[in-house]
Amino acid sequence: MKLEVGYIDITDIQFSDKASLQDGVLYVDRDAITAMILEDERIRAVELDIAKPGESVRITPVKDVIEPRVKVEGPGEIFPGVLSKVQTVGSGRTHVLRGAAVVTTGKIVGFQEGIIDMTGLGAEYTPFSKTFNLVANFTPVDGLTAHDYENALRLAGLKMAKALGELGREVEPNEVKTYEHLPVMQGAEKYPELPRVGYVQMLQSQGLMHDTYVYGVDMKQSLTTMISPTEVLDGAIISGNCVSACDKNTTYHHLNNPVIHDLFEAHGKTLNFAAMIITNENVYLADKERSSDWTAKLVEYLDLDGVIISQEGFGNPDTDLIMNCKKIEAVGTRTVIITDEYAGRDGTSQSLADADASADAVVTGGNANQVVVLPKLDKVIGTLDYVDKIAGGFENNLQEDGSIVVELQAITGATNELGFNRLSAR
Amino acid sequence: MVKEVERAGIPVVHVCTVTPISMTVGANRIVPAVAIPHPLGNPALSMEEEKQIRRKILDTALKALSTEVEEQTIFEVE
Amino acid sequence: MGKLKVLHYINQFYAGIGGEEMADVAPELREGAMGPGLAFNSGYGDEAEITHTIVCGDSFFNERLDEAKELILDMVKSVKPDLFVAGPAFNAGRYGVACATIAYEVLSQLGIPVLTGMYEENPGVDMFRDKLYIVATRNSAAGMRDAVSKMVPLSLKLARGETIGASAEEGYHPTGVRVNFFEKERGSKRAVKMLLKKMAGKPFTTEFPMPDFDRVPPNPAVKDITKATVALVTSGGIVPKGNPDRIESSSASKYGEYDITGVMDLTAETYETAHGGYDPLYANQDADRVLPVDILREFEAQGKIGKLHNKFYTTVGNGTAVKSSKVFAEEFSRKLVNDGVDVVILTST
Amino acid sequence: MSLKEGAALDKLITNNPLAAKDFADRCAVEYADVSLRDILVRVRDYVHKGHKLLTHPLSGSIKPGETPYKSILVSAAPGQGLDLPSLRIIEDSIVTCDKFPIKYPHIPEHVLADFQEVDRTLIAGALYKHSSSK
Repeated sequence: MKLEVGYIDITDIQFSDKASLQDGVLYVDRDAITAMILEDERIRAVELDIAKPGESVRITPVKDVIEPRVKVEGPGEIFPGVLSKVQTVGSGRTHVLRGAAVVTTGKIVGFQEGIIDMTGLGAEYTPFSKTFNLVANFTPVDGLTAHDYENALRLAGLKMAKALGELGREVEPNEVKTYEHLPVMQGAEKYPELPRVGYVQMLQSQGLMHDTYVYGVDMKQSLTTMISPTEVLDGAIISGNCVSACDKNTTYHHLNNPVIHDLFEAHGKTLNFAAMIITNENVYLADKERSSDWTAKLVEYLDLDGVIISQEGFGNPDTDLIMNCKKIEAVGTRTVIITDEYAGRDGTSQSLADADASADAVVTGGNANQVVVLPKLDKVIGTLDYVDKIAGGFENNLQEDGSIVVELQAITGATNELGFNRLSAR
Repeated sequence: MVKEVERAGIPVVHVCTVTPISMTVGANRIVPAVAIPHPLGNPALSMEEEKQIRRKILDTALKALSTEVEEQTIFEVE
Repeated sequence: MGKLKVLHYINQFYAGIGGEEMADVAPELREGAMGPGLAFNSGYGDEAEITHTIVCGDSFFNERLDEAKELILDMVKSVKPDLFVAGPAFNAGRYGVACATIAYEVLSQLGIPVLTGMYEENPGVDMFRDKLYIVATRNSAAGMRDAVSKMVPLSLKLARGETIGASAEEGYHPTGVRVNFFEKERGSKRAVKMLLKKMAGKPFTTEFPMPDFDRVPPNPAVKDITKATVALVTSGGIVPKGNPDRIESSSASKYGEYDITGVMDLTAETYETAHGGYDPLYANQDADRVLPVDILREFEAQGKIGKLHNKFYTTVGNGTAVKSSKVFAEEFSRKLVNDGVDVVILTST
Repeated sequence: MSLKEGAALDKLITNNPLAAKDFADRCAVEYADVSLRDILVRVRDYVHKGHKLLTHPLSGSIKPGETPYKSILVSAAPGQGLDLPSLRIIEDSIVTCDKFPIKYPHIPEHVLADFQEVDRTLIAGALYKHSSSK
């Protein structure tokens, strides 16, 4: 599978009467986007806003972040099985509005999380302080269940990203990269000297607000399976995960999965990026055993020399991570795992909820319990009502001077377990 | 903990319910116990029967301490 | 603010007195810097200055520990430095242990900021890494310049009470306290590089070491158990009824030491468990189910063992918790050795 | 999806009234109005007696100390001896739980209802998928 990705660099975002993309400036037709969102009768109102890097703006509670993309050539459309029919994506050409993002916010349940600060200390920890964000703050119709609302909000964000992406269809990209994922035998023949490397991505899949969808399928219903990394770049995996802001993968993270990117970068030079495997993180322990058995089976079957395993979320996925690592090492394949830590505010507690001697190569996204003080910012998009109630907030953590005291776990993407950031710990 | 005692030069036997954990923590002489809430007893039995179990476990422990071992060894209670 | 006043600790070798044959020299306080201290002073520039140096033979320190500690602490008190620097000791085992031991004494007794440095395999590292900052050095004095270049800035930060970054940034041996910092490359990139090294069988450094899985070789068997003094130790939290020392139910900050002279049997009226890690009902009914004093008294009377040691030690260790009571165990193990205990029966739930 | 005739029902240890009500016909519900940590401790005691843990005690990414609710499934009857994976997981979960202080001593009613619902769905996913097979 061969995918050309054309990156169009976005340098500003503005509201305008007419939607367009010119010279890197993304002009958003606010009324048209609003009307599109309100077609979903579950949504009563939506407020659109813009947040740019460096502005004194705080967005919270963040549900998802999505990068605008459009399928220019090749089968299928962006976000297959969700916004369009099920058809295999991952080949042809896709355009990306690099540097732009759609951010969705709104009260789904009475406790919620996810802070994006566009400036100050908090901005250093979230990647979305560096993107030009179109922010949508939703209000549902009365009496909508949490399930329905989560679903409505998820689809609305994807639709917005698709609509913005569409503006880049005819634009000449600033950079074009080609990603090619070869069939197993061809890859082996082409790179006989290089180690065969795979990527095992663990996807959060536990229930309401904890789900991930692959071509529209709820991942907890699936066995461990394979996917081409180029499919992921076309939106085959989307996030329905709203909990544990620091280490959940937003849809933006999936679209820009850094493990995929860095393996492609090394592909053909120091390694052969031979396969990508996706597995789930279910509540039932039998599922965990079954899924990790299956992961190790596929790794062995594909004759991989090494794999990178990435995790998503807090607590019980540590068990999936260790099971995957242990079983894959047991079939003779070398592993590196990417995780984050909950080592307590003073950094002295046991970091992971599980451990095994075979997990001897660990990359960490940092200690999510680290406390940070975020300054008062001039503008809040969304509401601070939940800052007290978000993961990592403390009761009465709004200080008199308007600053807030939170743990890193409250900040969207801060300790990402795909290795998206430079943050680490020792 | 068992490793620190061993390191101090005293032969030590670990009477432990979960022998794999005992292996993990590095005990060299291991005797399996009955159950976590009552490693050297069994409340389902009479007092005298319980003591008999305890004697057997401790006999095994003494035997373990009197036996040369090269590597981590589990001494099953007879 | 004037220059910070630094006191430097070195051994007989680095003081130019002599090698192993001179390792018995007693601690001595000298004015000014000498040996490696000169390199430190040029590194410190206008910020700080080694005004005094303590020289002590490695044998003297390690063999006459209490005396050495007392003499040296008195010297430190007389100098009143802002900072105490020991070594670096590289891979010299007894020097490393001395540096770390005396640095820890100065820190804990006098509250003066301290720093030492040594090679990762120096036993001083494992003994003290969780108690003070120890800069990672190469394994020989050829690494002096590198060691000094790390120790100078870190020691200044410590003396000024500044925030200390992560071990990977500052160059100290990881202390077990996790500290966040920004790496040069993102995590995925680091993962790819680590995997390439691991697949090629080259050395790599994990960013999060899994809990300690090291091993200690077994001690020889006891020659004659019927003559042996047997001590009981338990991680099952057995304490005298009422838990007089208030041992916490988990992650306890202390261990219990209890005299069982004359105690023939543990009963519901006299003993209980402080352990929060299991259903306490059965141990509270009869603590012999966890700490078998009754049967060992029987064995003692029958001559199956020499005698039951008159003290037992108790902790609330959790079977699976990796952060265990290593420090407690080191301490009571020393007591057991000093009390002439021949063998230990350690019971766990 | 029918339950096997006469088969003993798995135990649901919970402090979530919503889950206790909803799953009463599918499991042997042991409801208690206790803390989340106390639920973990009760489950641990079952595991120590030989019951097998069926769902992960740290289900969900909402941290202990935030949500007050927890529902955990354990096997109906004790098995042959101790199940080691269950033991490791429950004991590590308690250690993890203790790292998180209780953040909100006073939670408004509507938020409690949301926490109950999320906990309920975490178990529902497991129950409805597995009750027809073993």
